[in-house]
Amino acid sequence: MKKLINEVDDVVLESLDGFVAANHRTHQKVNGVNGVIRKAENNKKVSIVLGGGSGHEPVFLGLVGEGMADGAALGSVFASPDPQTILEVIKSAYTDEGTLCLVINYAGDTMNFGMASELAGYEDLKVETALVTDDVASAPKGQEDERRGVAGLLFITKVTGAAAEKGYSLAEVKQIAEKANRLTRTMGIALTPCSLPGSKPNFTIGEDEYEFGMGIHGEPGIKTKKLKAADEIVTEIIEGLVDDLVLQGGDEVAVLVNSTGATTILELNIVFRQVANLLKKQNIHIYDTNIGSFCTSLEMAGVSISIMKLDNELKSLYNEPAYTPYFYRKGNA
Amino acid sequence: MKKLINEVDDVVLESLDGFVAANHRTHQKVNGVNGVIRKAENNKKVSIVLGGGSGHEPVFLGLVGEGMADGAALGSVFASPDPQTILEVIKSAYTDEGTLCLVINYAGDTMNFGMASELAGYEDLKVETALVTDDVASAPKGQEDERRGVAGLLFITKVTGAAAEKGYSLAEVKQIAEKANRLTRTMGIALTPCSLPGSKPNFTIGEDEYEFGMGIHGEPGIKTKKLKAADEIVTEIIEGLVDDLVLQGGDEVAVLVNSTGATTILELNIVFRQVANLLKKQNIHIYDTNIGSFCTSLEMAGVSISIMKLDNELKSLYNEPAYTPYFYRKGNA
Amino acid sequence: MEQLTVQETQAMLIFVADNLIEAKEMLCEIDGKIGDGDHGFGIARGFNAVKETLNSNTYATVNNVFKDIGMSMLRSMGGASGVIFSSMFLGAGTLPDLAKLNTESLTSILREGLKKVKAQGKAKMGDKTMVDAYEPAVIALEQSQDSTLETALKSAVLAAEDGVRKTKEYPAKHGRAKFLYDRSIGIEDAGATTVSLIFKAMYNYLSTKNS
Amino acid sequence: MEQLTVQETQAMLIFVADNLIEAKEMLCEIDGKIGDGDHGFGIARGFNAVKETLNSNTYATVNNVFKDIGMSMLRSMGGASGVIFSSMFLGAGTLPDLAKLNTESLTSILREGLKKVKAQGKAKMGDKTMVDAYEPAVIALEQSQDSTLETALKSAVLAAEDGVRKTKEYPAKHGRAKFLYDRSIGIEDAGATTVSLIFKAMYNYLSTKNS
Ligand SMILES: Nc1ncnc2c1ncn2[C@@H]1O[C@H](COP(=O)(O)OP(=O)(O)O)[C@@H](O)[C@H]1O
Ligand SMILES: Nc1ncnc2c1ncn2[C@@H]1O[C@H](COP(=O)(O)OP(=O)(O)O)[C@@H](O)[C@H]1O
Ligand SMILES: [Mg+2]
Ligand SMILES: [Mg+2]
Ligand SMILES: [Mg+2]
Ligand SMILES: [Mg+2]
Repeated sequence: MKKLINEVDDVVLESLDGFVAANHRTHQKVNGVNGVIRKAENNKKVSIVLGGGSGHEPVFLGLVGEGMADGAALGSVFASPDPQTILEVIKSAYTDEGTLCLVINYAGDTMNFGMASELAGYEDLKVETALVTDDVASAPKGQEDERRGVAGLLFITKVTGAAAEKGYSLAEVKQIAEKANRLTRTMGIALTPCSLPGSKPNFTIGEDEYEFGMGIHGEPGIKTKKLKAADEIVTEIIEGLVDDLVLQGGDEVAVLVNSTGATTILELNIVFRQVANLLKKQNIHIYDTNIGSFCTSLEMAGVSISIMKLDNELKSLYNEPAYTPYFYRKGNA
Repeated sequence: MKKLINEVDDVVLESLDGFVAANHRTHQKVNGVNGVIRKAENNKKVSIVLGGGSGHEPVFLGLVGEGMADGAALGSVFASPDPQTILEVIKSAYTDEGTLCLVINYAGDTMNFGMASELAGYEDLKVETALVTDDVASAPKGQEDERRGVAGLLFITKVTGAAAEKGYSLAEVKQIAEKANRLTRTMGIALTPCSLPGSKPNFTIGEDEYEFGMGIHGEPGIKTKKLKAADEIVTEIIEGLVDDLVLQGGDEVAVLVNSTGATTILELNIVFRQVANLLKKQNIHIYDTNIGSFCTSLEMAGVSISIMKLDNELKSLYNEPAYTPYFYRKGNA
Repeated sequence: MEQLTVQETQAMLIFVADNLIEAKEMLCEIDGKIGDGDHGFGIARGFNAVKETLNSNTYATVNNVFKDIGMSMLRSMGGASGVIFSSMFLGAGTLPDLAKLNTESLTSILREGLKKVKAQGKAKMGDKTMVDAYEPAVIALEQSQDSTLETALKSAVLAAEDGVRKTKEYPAKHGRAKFLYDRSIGIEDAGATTVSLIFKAMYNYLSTKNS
Repeated sequence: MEQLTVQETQAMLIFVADNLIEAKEMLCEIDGKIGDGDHGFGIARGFNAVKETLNSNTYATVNNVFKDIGMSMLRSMGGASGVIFSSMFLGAGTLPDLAKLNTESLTSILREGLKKVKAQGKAKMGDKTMVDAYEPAVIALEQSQDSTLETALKSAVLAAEDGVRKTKEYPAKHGRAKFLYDRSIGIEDAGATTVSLIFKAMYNYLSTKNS
């Protein structure tokens, strides 16, 4: 796959430089490491730090902004950032109220964030971690803690960021993150592989097939299936999500239809049309919808659907304003 | 290219239905045709109507919203909407102040909008048209009126929409659109072809080549070149834009780095990094930057760069707030 | 001289519609080489709408058959070709009522259509558009006023096909392909191909019917 | 019994780094089959940093050489393997100062590293990770305490390579591949391959030097 890059080894840093240059009014680079933080600092709030491998843009750096995250630590493509990078981002975004790290549950991320927290502890910083484990396909019911974290991070960052902005304590913000994670599920499929800068595609999918249960690193899914109509694929995903989240008539949800890269908004809208039809039939009310590229796997064609079940608390936090380069919410709809 | 669709013939309508379902608080479908309008109506302002073929999402429908366009007429994939569709959208979005249609300069679009305006005239509606002709590669200097309209539509819609929102008259709004168009230039390149739903890719690009001067319909560019480093490609594009727009030290511009589909934000940021470097060297000040997928060619990998030169009037209009599903600006930065 | 009733005209044009719908993929492929690859989709969309209309209406005049075809195409197709190809048929609207289709009346309808096409699209002969097939075909019809409709159409088909071949020789001046400059040389124009298929289908209908 | 000075140890590990950097593409390919295809990039990033550090520093103890390698990897690599592979070398930090590298001291360093790896990653033998190559190699070293470093490393290499082969037999329990369940059977683990290459490079350095 051809890419618009210079040297393979410079991809992440150059991209970060471009991002910071484009958003210099609101964002700044963290000195010496691949990290970014918000400029406008509110020293009276818990800071939210994200981080993970590159190649998922706009996740993670694009979710840094008003009402969302305060900093993001970036690793190489598809590799968690190292502990030092995470620590520097934590320190740059640090406030007296402490820091909550939202970590997607991949081994590399949990280990590196774990070491970073340990290092932060040595410096007497208050740092807590909440894991994101929304990917239904990655472990069976009953083993929710084993699941990967994927696009649901958007919702979890949204409500957690709002809680921080409203002045919740570190423990309270962490509770919100954990509740939001408990109430969020995602399932994804892929139509094409992706390729790391400088590499060949890391797997193949037959011309009439799709992968069910993809993670966000182009790692093969759990099943290869014959391609069928969008509506049928969506039905399969929605059944899985509704079942796993035990959604019932009268429940209220936020929905994210996410492109993993090359899949177009034209298609995402078709996908959402069926999501809306199916949920309506079950009398599940869609409070808000986001459609676009939020958590990508480089240029992989595919889609993931995330559902967050809203209780009153999450709904009011969801409604708070948020302004980041790639996600906004004007506040009470 | 595999796609997430149902029947090929239903793609546009189903996608529109999904879009309207997702944005039902702010948007509604136009009865009987493939068009969308804003719900909240300000009957005291000129209405702005966009339109064109599908396959460029979020253009056109995703630019309908507060401070931007009031309606969008959608054709089949890569085909202008028919006159009846355009007319119905004009009528649904119509206010006593009249309507300005922003039309990208492709034969199909100008002919169909032309017939729609004629039909609107029979019904005593005040309808004016402003052409968007920002694509430098599509005709030489001196023949600017022959040029295609591409991603620059975003900027032109932004300032025109702001002028309408501020209560400018139809003639004044049209003047703003024409001025913005005169001061906007775009150049694009493609790395891969795209394919219409149900078709094979409509052309090929060699594994070590890119197309220079692509339009937005996957039609071949004006030159096929050997792929090189992103910085070199960007240099070539920026030189073309600066030259054609006769930019000089001290000028102020807005920049759009646009993915035509599969090209990732990771890459777009690398592209912008070089844009910023080059403009800085020439002392051209970047007032604002947008990086993302705005005007796409289905899943084509590629990038276009647009520059709008800002005078005081355009700058103050640019700064007005805007909220659409795929573009927002909070107002005075 | 052979004449078609309104109903026979309608039947012939349903046959034309079927033929063009079948050419969908071929037309997309031609358009894909120097255009955006959607011409066949547009033509198929248009002629499907045409078929639906013709199958569910009866007409008093030949003019109305042609006009309704034009309106169906205009409403359903979109794109450059929606305006251009509907104009081909809408020309009939400016003529006095015609009860029969014969060489003379078909010639006058298509000559009016050609005027409309040129007024809308501003293309001249040699600009590598459907005009390059359409104008020679109309001229051939005009030069066959003493022939039967079948014979007249035969020379129109030959003229149109010759026009298609010639579109290979020049660069496009209109439509998306014009931005290719000389890169469009060597490839025929999709819309011109469609014109030749329309004439060919009319001719085939008649020759089958007459034999 | 053969011993390496601190400087010789350093030279050997620069040789190891060179060998692993060269394996970049091969390791990416293995990781791509059931992982995300970046293992070679991470390992190359890590050992490039290692080379830079080793080339620009002198050390008083063997421990410090190993510790600095671990720190270089930890700072430069990221990913699961950044923590895991740096731990392999950071174990040296918990040992008393070592002036020479011999079978005994290398064994103790790598045994400590193994403890750290297991503490960080929670993987056991049979989970299809680098532990499946690393643990047998350490055990082989422990069983070769009377042998020269070269001979001890030879049996470690064989044990590691055998471990790599065995990773094909079971599904992954850790890392990205664990989500594949049985689909990961039949394919070896990338990290285990890296471990075997590290041991092999140490052995090759010594056998070349000694011959
Ligand atoms: N200005 C014009 N005048 C006459 N014919 C035209 C003109 N522009 C385009 N065409 C015809 O339309 C054809 C393309 O049709 P189509 O592919 O359906 O539309 P689009 O160009 O909008 O994709 C061309 O091959 C050409 O014959
Ligand atoms: N928990 C773990 N314990 C031991 N080794 C592990 C663990 N998780 C992953 N690994 C090793 O790391 C290798 C993958 O490394 P790499 O591809 O660089 O990281 P990532 O999985 O983050 O892409 C695996 O092949 C495996 O040997
Ligand atoms: Mg990885
Ligand atoms: Mg078209
Ligand atoms: Mg076309
Ligand atoms: Mg990996």
